[in-house]
Amino acid sequence: MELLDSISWVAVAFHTLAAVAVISALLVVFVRNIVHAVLWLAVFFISLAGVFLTLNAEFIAAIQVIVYAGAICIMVVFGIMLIRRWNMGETNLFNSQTVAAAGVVALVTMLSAFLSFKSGVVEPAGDVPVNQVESIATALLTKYVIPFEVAALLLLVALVGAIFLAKEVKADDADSHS
Amino acid sequence: MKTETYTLNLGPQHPSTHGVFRIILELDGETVVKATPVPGYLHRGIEKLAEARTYTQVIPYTDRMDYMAAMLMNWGYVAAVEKLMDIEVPERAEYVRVIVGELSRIASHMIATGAYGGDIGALTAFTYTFRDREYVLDLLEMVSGSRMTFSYFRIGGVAADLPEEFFPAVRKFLGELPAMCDEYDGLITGNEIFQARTKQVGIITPEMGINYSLSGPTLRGSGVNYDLRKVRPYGIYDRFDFDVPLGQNGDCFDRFRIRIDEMRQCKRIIEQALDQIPEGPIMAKVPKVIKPPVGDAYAEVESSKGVYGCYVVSDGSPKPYRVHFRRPSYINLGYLGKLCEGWKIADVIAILGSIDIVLGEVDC
Amino acid sequence: MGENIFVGIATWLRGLLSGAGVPDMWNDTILLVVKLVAILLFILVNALWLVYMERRVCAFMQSRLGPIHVGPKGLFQTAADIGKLLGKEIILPKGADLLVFLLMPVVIFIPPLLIFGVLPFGKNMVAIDMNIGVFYLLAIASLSTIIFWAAGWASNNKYSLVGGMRSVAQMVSYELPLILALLGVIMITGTLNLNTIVDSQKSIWFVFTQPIAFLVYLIAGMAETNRTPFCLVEGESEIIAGPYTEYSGMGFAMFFLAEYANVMIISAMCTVMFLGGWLAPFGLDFIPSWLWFFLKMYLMIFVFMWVRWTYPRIRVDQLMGFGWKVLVPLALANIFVTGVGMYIFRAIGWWS
Amino acid sequence: MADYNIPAELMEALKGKFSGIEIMENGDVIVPAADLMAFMTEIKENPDTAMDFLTNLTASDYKDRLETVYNLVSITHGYTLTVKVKLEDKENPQVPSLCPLWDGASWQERETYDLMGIVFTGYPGHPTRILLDDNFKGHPLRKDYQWEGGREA
Amino acid sequence: MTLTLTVSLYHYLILSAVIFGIGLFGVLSKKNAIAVLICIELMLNAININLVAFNKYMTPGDFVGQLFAIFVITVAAAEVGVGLAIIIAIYRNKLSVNLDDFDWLKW
Amino acid sequence: MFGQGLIKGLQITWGRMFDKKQTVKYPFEKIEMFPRYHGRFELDVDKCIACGLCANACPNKVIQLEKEKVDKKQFLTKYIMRIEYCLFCGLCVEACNKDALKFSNIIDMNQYRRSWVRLTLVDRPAPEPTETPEEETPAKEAKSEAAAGQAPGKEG
Amino acid sequence: MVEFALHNAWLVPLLPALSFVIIIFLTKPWPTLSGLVTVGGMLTSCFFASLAAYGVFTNHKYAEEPLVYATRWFTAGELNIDVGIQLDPTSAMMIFMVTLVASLIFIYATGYMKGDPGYSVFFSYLALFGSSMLLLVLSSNLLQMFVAWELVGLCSYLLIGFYTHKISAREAAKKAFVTCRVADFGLLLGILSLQIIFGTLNLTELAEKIHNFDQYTTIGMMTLMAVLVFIGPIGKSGQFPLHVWLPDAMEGPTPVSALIHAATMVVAGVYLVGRMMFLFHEVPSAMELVAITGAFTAMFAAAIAITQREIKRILAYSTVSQLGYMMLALGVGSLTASMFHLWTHAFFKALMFLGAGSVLHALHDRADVWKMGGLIKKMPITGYTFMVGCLAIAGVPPFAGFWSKDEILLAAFDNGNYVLFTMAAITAFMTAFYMWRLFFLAFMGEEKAENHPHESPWNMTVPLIILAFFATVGGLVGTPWAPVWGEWIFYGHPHHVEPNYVIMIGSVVIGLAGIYLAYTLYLADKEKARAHALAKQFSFLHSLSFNKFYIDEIYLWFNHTIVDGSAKLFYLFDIYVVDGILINGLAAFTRLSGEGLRVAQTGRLQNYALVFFLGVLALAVVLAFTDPATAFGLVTGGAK
Repeated sequence: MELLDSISWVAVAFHTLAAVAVISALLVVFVRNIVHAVLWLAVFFISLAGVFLTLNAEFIAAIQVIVYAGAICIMVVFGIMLIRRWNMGETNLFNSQTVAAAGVVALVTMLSAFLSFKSGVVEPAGDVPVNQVESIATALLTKYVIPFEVAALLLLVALVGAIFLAKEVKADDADSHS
Repeated sequence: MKTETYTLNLGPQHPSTHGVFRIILELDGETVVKATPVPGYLHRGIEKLAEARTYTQVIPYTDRMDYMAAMLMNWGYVAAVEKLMDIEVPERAEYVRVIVGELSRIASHMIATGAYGGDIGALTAFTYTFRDREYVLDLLEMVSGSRMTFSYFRIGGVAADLPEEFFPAVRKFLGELPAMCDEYDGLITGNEIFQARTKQVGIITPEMGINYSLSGPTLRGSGVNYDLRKVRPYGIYDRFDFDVPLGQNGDCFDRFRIRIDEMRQCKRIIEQALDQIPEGPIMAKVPKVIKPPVGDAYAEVESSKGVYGCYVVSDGSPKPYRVHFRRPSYINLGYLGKLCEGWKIADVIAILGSIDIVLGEVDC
Repeated sequence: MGENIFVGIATWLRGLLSGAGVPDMWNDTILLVVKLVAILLFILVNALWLVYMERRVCAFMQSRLGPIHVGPKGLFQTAADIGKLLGKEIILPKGADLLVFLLMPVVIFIPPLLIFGVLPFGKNMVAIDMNIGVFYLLAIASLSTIIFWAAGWASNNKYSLVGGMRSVAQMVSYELPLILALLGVIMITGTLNLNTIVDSQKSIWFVFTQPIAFLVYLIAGMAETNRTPFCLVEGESEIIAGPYTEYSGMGFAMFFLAEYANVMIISAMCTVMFLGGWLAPFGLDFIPSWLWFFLKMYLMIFVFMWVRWTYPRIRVDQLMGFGWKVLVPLALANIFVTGVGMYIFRAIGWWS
Repeated sequence: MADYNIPAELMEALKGKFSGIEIMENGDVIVPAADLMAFMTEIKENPDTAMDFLTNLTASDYKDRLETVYNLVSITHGYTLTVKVKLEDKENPQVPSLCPLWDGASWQERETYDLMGIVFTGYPGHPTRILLDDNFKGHPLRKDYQWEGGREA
Repeated sequence: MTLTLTVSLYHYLILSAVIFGIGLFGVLSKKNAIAVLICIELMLNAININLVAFNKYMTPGDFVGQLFAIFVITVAAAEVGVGLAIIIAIYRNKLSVNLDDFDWLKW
Repeated sequence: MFGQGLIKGLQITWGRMFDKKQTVKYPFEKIEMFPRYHGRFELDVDKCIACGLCANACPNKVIQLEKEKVDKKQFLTKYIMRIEYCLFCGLCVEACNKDALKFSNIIDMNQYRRSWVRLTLVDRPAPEPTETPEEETPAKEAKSEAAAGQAPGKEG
Repeated sequence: MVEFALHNAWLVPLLPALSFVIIIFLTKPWPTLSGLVTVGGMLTSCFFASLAAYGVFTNHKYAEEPLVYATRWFTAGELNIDVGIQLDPTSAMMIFMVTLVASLIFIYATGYMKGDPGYSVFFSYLALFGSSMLLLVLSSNLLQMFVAWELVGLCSYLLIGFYTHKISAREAAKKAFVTCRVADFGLLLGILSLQIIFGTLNLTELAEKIHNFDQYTTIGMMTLMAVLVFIGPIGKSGQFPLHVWLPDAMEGPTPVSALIHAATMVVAGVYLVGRMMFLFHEVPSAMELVAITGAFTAMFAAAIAITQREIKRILAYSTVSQLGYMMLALGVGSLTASMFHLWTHAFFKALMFLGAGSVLHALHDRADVWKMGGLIKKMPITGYTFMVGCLAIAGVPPFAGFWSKDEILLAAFDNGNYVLFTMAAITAFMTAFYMWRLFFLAFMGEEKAENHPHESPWNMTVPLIILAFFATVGGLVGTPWAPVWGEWIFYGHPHHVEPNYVIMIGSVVIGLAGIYLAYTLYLADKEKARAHALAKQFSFLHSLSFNKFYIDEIYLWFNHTIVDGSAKLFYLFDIYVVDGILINGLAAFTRLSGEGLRVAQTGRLQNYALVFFLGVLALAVVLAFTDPATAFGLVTGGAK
């Protein structure tokens, strides 16, 4: 009982969620079926939302679920569906530079982990305010209004660009290009 | 977005193909690139069977073609044999034929209306029309003893006279029929979603309709006034005053609406027939064993689906040498493949429903 | 009198546990688990009952009687059906992605369960009182999309896949008007907390101050739950049963029940956001607040059923067009009008 | 019953144009297979007759010949006309397809081919079986067709 | 032995580093362009963890980290949209999403 | 215009909800059939002269009857109707000159097995000559051990 | 209520904007409803505007210090941009006048556009147009004003080109848009330089700072800025030489012409100059430029109007001419006179345009005045109200035009610039002449047999009557004996002009002389023989005037010859010098060196990324394990 009392729920939650996140991230990279990878990606996103909850960032967590799990996964799924033509079981393979990549990545990860570890135990500088949404909204619409508008513009541009890129090419055009 | 097309096999076991019927759809996304109808899953060889039966024994088999309007199916065959033998049908029998035939037409159109609602997704309409069709079937059962496959017509007349209790019952039903039609109009025809689904969908131009030998509501939806009862009145249809509802656009909506309007016209015809019906025999003088002279005859009647024709060849024996049925559903269906191209999957269902086929008739 | 039944039970349980020397933290946890289990049971029982209700309502509207044989008035019909389905073989289609195929019917129940955790069923009756309740709700609700799709994809059947893709397109498109419709309410209340939203409807329900939003929400809600006139996902006359075509036995039943759970969620949310939640109208306080909540929720469910058994099904391109060209602008206009209205009312001083 | 046959003078004119045709007393016309296409085109295109609607197309199997039967209707004038073609060659019956004139002939010709075994030349693509299975052997409406099986003993 | 299960800033940072590494590995070594896109999402998420964690541990009062995370999410959404569109456009021409086939950057 | 039809539909279904229901609780409640109903066959054996007209009239060879000549009169020993092939067209009833074969109003003819629906109306041994047969087995229950019929050559 | 209106004047532009939104999103399928929404919005707006105007005009303190409600729009670095409203007598008068005239025109349009397939869309444009104009009028800072200015330009583009099936309409819309855009560029430059130099765009702050402009900049810079700012109004208000778009803008539906020419778009330029008087006032040379431009435009346009044949075209040139008057008044320093003329002009010109629309409506778009005649008998309301308009513009007392024109003449005379005064007087004569020429030709004289005119429906005549009423009495607020107008709208300080009876009587005489000349030429002489003879005698001048002094042709020639010619020159330079020597030569060099480096290029993104991350790794290691200073040396040294 004492042992258990010393554990904070936040810590338990964090470690569980972190484990889930890392495992699902690994699965995203290593499963051979791209659809499975996307489904694992959804799991990853949701577990990350949990991680955000342990950071008292409820708003970000909700956004994470809406945008990533709710929208981006769907988009990727749509993309896959639009271009599937091969055997689904062999869609998520490695290329020829895997070993070299593994080396570089290991070094990068180790380095950043080492640097992170150097930061040591840091206690939160204070309590995160309870009413986050209002504060975030105020900040977004006053102090950060220009980045906010730019982000809106970015989304618009992305929208238009995506539509333009993926639009059907007329038959005669397609002939002249290809 | 340019994507690969893929093949979707609609049927033969599919909820809305109205029987065992198959359409092979080539799809680009949800859009139909090519549609190939494949009938034949209900083929029973009635034409061949008829060659081994006597002339009277063929009648029950005609029931099994368009089992939604079996009276009309009987009528076409009987008319052909009568033409072959040159039989004069008694007056009363003609009136009885008109009354039961038009009742049968009402029943068939009720099915078409309700099933079309079901195709579009309004399942309640389906039960409403079935509920009201039961009244018609009650009437026909009163007359013939069966609810669907009547075998009521005989060469030279009908099997039995109308019972006494039939007359008040049919008048009561006809009194209620307009309210029923209004209910379908309210529930289906007036519904904006239904209109959005059916208007300007699956348009048949009059030229194409004629070219493809379409008939019945399918052709009249395009505005072609081709109703045998008016154009070449058979039996005693020239004695009745009724209108032929026509469509303007030739879309699914028009084809559907015409059927409801035709029910109202059927009411007028039956009422006039009930008023005019004389007393008298219901069978002409026909020999016990029917042996028509050598020769052939082709007779057509207007069934609920379109022009239903029967071609009979006799070699003088008691059995028909060759019988061919011109089934309206079958020929109307021939246009389906062309008609579906360019529409969505859901429209295929809407178009198929609007043609109103019965697979028993298509496959014969 | 019945007002505090459930609160009383919770307090009693808490007292019992702390009397037994359970530390507070564990006490909280156990209570939370109990609440969630209770909610799960609630969903399941309700879904069963709703299937029966749907069949009866449908039958009545179609001049039929509906199930009458099993139990009094056929009440146990669904239970019997479930029993039958449990005994059925789960057919595994050839070439299906078995893991996903088998997992999805189970996973489909998670979002409803998570959502019911934050709904205020009555005065002081909410399992988790969340600060960003509405947002959380929407976030979780958006999850079921991918589950439908995965179920359709894993079946290795073209009808399932078409249904899955339809569900994705439809649910993603209609999420937007749904959220935008709720924004009007959120603007007026200035909070995302569901309890506060209910509280702020004391004087007038938002269905009267936000009629357009209510309408948009209702329509989008029907689309989100894949019910007629938006039941393209399982439109049986076109694509047989959509993503569930290949499911048999209990797998199908799970989807079926989940659909009703979703209907419940949309109705419950509608109750909370527009119909005053557990608030009693006309001062009829003698009926407990949770009963009011359920009454309103069932009223909404009835409306859903009523609409379902009246209307035909819309076509897929019309569905998209309607969502993007009608509902979204309407919801945006509503937000605009709400904002202007708030400003004017504040300026005149009728409302603060 | 009223008579819907084509007026006699028009028939005379047709007879003048196509010497091979034979007009029966009940108004039916028997056309040689070689003349069929030209005859049909004539009565369809000619505004006096305007036989624009191909109601029925079938065939029957007689002892000495196969015979295709065409029932035509003029929606404009209300005439009806039965055209018959006699095919003496029972082993390899061939008759020109009417598909170029009426698309409605397509399925009827397929059915006739399927059940009666008459090949319609000029049909867009070869006519395929429509009611029977693609692997079916024989043409069941021929009188010499024999089928093994039937109701259980 | 006492089990000390605590959380501190560096836990988050290490989690972030690991996920970033996994994502980077995917980006560098996957054949399928969509898989690469997915792995980029992993990397962006790793960054979000950092931002939110710093927000809590460094400046809990003024939400800079969270705001930045929101912008990152926005950018991610835009990136996926455009990225997929590009992939689809390429797929139309090449009928392949295998990155090894795309060596047009070479002159 | 827009929305009117939708509201009209809702009104109709709402009205129907409280209308009289059209279906009946079938096993407990049954509706009366009309006198001409083509129900289960009944054979008045006394009237039957075993002429075989009914069997000839049948388009589908449903009726099988066996008879023996007793005292210069045809005596009906067996009368089997293979209801699984029956079209219920009524041609046999029409053909009967003696009014012996009739339809009844009974509609419950369904059985668990296809062959069980076979109707054996008469199955009795031929009596000794000069003796008037008394016993009569109208055989209300369908039996499975009916005599097999001979299939005509080329029909299906 | 007045207080509410005063403090919520933003509602005035908002309501039309709201009706725009409602039409676009909701009521587009129902034309009648759209019309009602627009008219209702504008009427409500008019109600608020009149309340606000009443509030402003009953409290004299607003004349000195305007009522400003502003809030911070956005901040970008040093740049602070407000958004808000400024209510002072000038803008109060404007919003009242604009909403009133616009409401009447909208009501008129409900009749005029009946049956048009684009009815709803048309009204949504109208609403947006009204809204943007009101926003422009109420703007408290230049940037906001510029936004509204551009919105007005956009709407005018949409409205002029409303009949998209007509090529001429599309061309006219394009012309208006492009011409205005040229001018707006100048205005934008002016605004930018104001922001750069004075660091603010708020009108009140700017006024204070410019008053002491020596602390910020030189007089030369001020002149430049004033001229740049003036370029905008030249385009928008149709001053010479950018007036060309305005007569062509008649291609739009008549209510649009009335709206553009009477109350809104074209006076925006005058209004802007009026608003910026503090700037111009500091720069005498700019003032002169304004005055000369105005006077010249006035005379120039009047000279063209004399010989035009299309009814709307005559009115259009008359508008240009009257705008020149207003500019002239501004140029000689009299904001009062300018705004007064703007006010009266709005009524009588709207009246005349709507009257012309009514005529066109009756004659099925037959626009040539020579083919009309005797219309007053068949269309009495249109005819008599049109006559009121003509009397007003000709300067016959006591109609509105007389008082304002008199005030301008007086201002020019008082300023001591007799050349300008003479030009103004000649213009007044010509104005009376051509207006009455139009009137006599169209409404009097013999009826033409081929015309079957009929009176327009009530919703077209009622606005005419109301406008005629205002055109009659509108000027009485500013008579020299009771100078209520000058009390309120002025720049600097109100000054009372003594009535100068010589000028007054003189202008009346001039006007009457013009009317008489028109009478003798076009009414008394049934055959119009003298008119034709005169035209023949001065055929050079006549054709010059009839062809609008060939301004359009000059522009075309300029474009084709000068611009295209120089472009050809540059093209040759580009082909031979730039491409030939610089680019291809460099390219050859680069290609050769590239061939060598090509081997390292696999073309695979992932390869590059791998190498890139290797580099990042190396950098990170260097940065992490050394102190920053040496690390920097290491990295840069490594690069060498």
